[in-house]
Amino acid sequence: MYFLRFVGKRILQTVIVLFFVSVIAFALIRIAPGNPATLLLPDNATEEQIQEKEAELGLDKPVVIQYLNYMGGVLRGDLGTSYNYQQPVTKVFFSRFPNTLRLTVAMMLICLACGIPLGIIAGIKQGTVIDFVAMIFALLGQSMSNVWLAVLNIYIFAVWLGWLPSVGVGGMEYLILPALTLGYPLSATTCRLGRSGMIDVLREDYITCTKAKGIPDYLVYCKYAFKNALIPIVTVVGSQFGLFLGGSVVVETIFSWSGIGQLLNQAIGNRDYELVQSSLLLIACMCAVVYLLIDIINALIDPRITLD
Amino acid sequence: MENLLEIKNLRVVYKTERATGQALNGMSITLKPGESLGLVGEAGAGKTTTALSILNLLPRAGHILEGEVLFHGKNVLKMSKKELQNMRGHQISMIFQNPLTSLNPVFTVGEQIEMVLRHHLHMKPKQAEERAKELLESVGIPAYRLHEYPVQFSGGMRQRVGIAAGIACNPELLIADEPTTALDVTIQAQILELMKLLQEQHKTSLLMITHNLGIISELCENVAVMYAGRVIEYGSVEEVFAHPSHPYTRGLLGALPDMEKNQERLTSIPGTVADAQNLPEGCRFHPRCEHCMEQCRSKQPYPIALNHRHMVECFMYEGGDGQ
Amino acid sequence: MKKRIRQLICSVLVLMLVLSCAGCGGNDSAADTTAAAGGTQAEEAAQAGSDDKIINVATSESIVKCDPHDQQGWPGRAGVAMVMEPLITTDHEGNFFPLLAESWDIAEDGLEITFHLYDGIYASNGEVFNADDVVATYNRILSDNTLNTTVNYWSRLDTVEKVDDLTVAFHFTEPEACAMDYFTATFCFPDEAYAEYGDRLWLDQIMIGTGPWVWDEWVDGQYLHLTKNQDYWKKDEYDPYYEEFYMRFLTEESSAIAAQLAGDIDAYISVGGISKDSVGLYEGTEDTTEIIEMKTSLFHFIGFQCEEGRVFHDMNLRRAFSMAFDREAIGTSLIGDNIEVSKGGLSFSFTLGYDENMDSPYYHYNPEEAARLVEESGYDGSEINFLIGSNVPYGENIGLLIAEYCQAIGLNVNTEIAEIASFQDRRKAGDYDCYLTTDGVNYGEIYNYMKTRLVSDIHQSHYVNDTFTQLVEESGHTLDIEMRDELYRQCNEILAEDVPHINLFCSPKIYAINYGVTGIQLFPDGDFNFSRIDYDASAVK
Amino acid sequence: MDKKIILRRIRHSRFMIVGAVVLVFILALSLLAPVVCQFDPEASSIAERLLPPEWLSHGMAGHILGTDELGRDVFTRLLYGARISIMIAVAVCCSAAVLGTALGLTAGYFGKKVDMVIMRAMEVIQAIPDIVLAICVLSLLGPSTLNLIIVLLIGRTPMFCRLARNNTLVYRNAEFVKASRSMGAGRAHIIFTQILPNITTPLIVQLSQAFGSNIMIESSLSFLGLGIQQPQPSWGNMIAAGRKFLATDPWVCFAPGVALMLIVLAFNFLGDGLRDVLDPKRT
Repeated sequence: MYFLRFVGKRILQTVIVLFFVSVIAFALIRIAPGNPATLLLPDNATEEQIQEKEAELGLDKPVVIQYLNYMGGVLRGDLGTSYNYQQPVTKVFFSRFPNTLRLTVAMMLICLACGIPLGIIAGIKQGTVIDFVAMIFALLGQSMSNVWLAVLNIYIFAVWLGWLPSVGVGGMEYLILPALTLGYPLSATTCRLGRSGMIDVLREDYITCTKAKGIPDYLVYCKYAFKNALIPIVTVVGSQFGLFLGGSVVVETIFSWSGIGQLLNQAIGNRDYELVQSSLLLIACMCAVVYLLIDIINALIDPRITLD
Repeated sequence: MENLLEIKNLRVVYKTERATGQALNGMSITLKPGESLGLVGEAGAGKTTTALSILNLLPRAGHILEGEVLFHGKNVLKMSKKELQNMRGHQISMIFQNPLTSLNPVFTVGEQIEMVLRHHLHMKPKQAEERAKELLESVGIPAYRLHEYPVQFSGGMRQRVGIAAGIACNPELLIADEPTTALDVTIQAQILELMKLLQEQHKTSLLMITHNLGIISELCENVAVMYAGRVIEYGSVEEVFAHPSHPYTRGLLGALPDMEKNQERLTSIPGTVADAQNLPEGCRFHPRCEHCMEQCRSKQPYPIALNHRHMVECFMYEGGDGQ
Repeated sequence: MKKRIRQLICSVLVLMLVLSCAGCGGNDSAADTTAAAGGTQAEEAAQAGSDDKIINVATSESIVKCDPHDQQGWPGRAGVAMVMEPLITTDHEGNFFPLLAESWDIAEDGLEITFHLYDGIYASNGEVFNADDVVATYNRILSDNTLNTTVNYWSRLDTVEKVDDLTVAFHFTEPEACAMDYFTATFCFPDEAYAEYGDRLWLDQIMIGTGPWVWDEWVDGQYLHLTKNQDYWKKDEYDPYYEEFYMRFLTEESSAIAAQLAGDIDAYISVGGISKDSVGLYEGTEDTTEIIEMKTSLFHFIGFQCEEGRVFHDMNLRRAFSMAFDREAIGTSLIGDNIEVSKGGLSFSFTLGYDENMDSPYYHYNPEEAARLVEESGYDGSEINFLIGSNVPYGENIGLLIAEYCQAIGLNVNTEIAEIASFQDRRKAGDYDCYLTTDGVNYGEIYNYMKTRLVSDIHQSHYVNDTFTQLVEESGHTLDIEMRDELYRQCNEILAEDVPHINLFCSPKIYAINYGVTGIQLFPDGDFNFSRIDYDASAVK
Repeated sequence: MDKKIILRRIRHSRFMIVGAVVLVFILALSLLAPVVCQFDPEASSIAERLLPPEWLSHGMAGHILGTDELGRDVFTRLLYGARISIMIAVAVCCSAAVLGTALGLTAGYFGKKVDMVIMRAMEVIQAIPDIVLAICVLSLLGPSTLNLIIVLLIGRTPMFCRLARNNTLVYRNAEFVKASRSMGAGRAHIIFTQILPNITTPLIVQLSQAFGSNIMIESSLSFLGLGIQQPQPSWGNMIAAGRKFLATDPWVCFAPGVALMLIVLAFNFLGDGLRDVLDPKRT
């Protein structure tokens, strides 16, 4: 089954990537100045108390041994304990992960709900008013930095209109603003991709041929043309989904949405070595799975793309 | 017997960014039910435009200035979207030139045939699949390949699928736009054999568009020679091939190597094809015509009937002397 | 074959979507055993009885761990204080009140302190609490000397001894001047529970204690939820109206205020206090929310690198720096009108060692004198690195203003904002010319500040003054408050003269508490305590 | 495509004209900053703290867009901030484009081992979020503008590399490449004269969009305190500083926000217009 061979090969490549990610994460966080032991102790800690804390955290051993211990743990499934939370990294990570997942899924729904249809319609009705409106929607969306968009959203919906709570984690109404802040730029990108994709596809011979077969317009556009225009969308939106599984630090900081982005930012601030390394590994792992899924979906959509 | 298809004085222009090209300049042909007509001419003579106009499928840049396309007496250009969609693929179907790009790459071959059956004949998916298998068999493709994708087929096989899709609903008129141009000779012969067979079985009338005179002589009863958007000579194949009257037709036939005569050089027509963006005045062919007369340069020649089965548009035969 | 793969993949995709939507739908996805993520606060509040029996308090920093003896931030200590109680409590101004211990006596030589516990104390799980529990708690502290409490408070504690069921004796290696303060900040847990669970008592958030509240759930980054201890051993003294207590972590100030205006939270106790410019948002809520402005001992100070060969080894340059900028203008514009500008040394009006008529010339804004000193000193104009911690409240703006004032008198000062970790690292290595940070004078004591920052010189500032060192050592051992006050006064004199550290101002803290909410203790050194929080209908306007 | 066609298309493309006009306007303003405004962007004056915008009541002399929390004129800082932001964006994007295309071409053309190595390296870089890379590199090397460019460069290269590689793959086994290879053309010749011209269009469009997104990323990094440090003005750190006063004095935050949106919009308009103009298949 060459399909299983492809998945196997891909997993092997992912393992290599994860290995490099772990090495680079391990090195990067240790290069950054600051010693986790001194951060955990109050200012007036004496030298040997710091030494003892380092021994407790296992930082006194030579770097290579530390790496081998860490990787040994990872292979056994123990991703180390966070210095700050004094709890296994998996528990800390997955207590925050549902929030980031909810935010990412909500973002995807917004993007699929308004990005794709708008893009398709703009592609079909090229040059008309709808096309112009869609282009403005897309261009505005792509030129909004999420810092500015978040601030604007808070100002309009929370401070001025007061409809939505601006911050904190909770039910649906807490989710709307951050999801909108992340969803709008992504749906703008999707809209543009959808539009250019449709324009290219509608020029093709087989569309004229399908029309020549008397197939009604809505079927021609929404089924036969759309499936061809889908591939660039799936690739970009999929990779964004993978990226945002790592959480968006800016949006989570502004909306106090305690997700992975905020956790990672704090962990780096506190030089929580094992939490940072393991979080990066987990995020890289998830991204790899998502990229694998994208390739499979692409291969399903377009037979010309072979799972080499 | 009333005409199946009648094109009257059709004028079509393409407005592109560069300039506007006059693709058709008052073209007229008629087609009786069951008749097979060959439309021949060099590239840019407006053959494909004619085919697309019949189905009212001109691309965004194409504009129909005047003229009518009557199918069963009904003007196709004035039809509503609903009527058009019912006609296309059901009463008139078309086979495209380049098989590599005329099949949707992301759908199975079966789907591209079944969609016509499902839409026009309202077949259930199961039933449509069976019928599609029969159609594939009829065009010489093994039925089990129904669920494969176009990418897995060769050029010739894809063209067969196009044909299968075209004849799915037993159309009254089949338009074939240079079906074999992109294929090599051996496959060409098979395709032509197939079309001849289908024509006899289903009595569909055929509009064969090609620049290959050999195909015309084999398949068609009548032939219409087109030049710069007009039909300059029309008649039965025997008549026109035996007595080519229009200088352009003579040039075309002269260009063919003939096994019997041992000619050293083939006659070729001097000059280049008329440029649609700036057509010459009067008779479009006069810059390349050896018998060019004074009036050819100024006036547009009118169709002259040499006999009841042969018409030509050239001032040489004005006096009806019929050389 | 292709068909079968497609079904397989589609089913996987659908499964993933359903799974994530479940997570997204807000219902409790059992991510792990203890901190159930998701679970909207509104739903929980509705299930647990009427709305007004629930008190929501917002703080600006979140709790990171539940270990009672390893807390770093004030919110963490405030949360633990509601569940586990210390031996005694204090008003942070030198007076102590009984809590677990009824009375106490301190030996003459200061080497032994004995506490007499109340009779009939029991923990929330019904366990009897007596001398054994206190001994177990302090033995745990002595056993691990990397805990924050151990490092901060108990470096001189030698042994803990159980005299009888209700009496505990503490033996010290040397007399500890601030021992009583440290007892108020050390929380005791029941020994049977500790024996049974060990560290899991806090790692798994079991948190059994004798306090008036019971620990229900802490969700990292979101909230801490406590329920009322129906069977509190001091029920007669404190029986709160509220059934549930939520401490919400809202790092974003403007949103926390918006939440309070919307009525979602009843009190906003920000660790750094509400900024002057945001107080304006409370206009129009005079009848529902009380704006409290506390004078606290949180002060900004600048430390110099006085090592040989460095710019600020020259005392005159340090004095020039101190005179170069206008403390009054900077403080009032950035922080607020009633800041207390320092007149010299370390002490403020409410701390020990304060001298009314102390008026050091170097603490006045005197640019001409400063410029003159700079010329005389032969300063070559090389760049001065002004290191500022990124967590210092108003640090960036104060630093920028000071740098500008210094440029005006010829000192080429450039600010550098450093992340907390690198800020600490650079300070430990002495890699700075001067740094800006804040410190709080806990319990009115400046001993701890002078001992660590100047005498043991943890920031490698290489400032050496023997008389100053001798004074500080002596004050560490004198238990008598008047004597200590005199010693601190002399220390301040030296500091005002040598200027190794210059004090800017101590800033007030602004809190916003809705009327009716009482019992929130706010202390002058910035600390706060919620364990006696209550509701008083009469106070509501 | 001959020059005449491109020029006519440029004249007709509304997007391109609007984008170019706004961009030139902003560039001119930021370059003429010393002439246009009289205030020093880094000089603070506590007396004039948080003044509301006076618009043009005092002509160009007044605080057109008001002052920020240290009394510095917002309009002046906006213009000086524009210089830095655009300079960084241009430096990062061009270098990332060149580096990315080079890597992409080699990966796409030589394929198999080379392709696998480069692509996995790109995946590793993309797996590490921007902020982690930024924090570690910046705190190690110190937050200077050059280091910021290096960090942004590393972050942006994978995008160009992936694009260049995918396009190269498409053209690698195109007929005309096979033809020239059969005529004995060298590898360099094929890459630079055959493949490179064909993949420039998507790269140019990607470059124009990269300008916009790069300015946004720089503003996010400055927001997290990693980008350009005070007192030097940059739109990112102006929005970050202004956020505290959003409810009471919103202009401190709105001014850089709107400016940021305008310039990124201009770049996107330009990019979009470019895409239409250079689109070979356009009738």
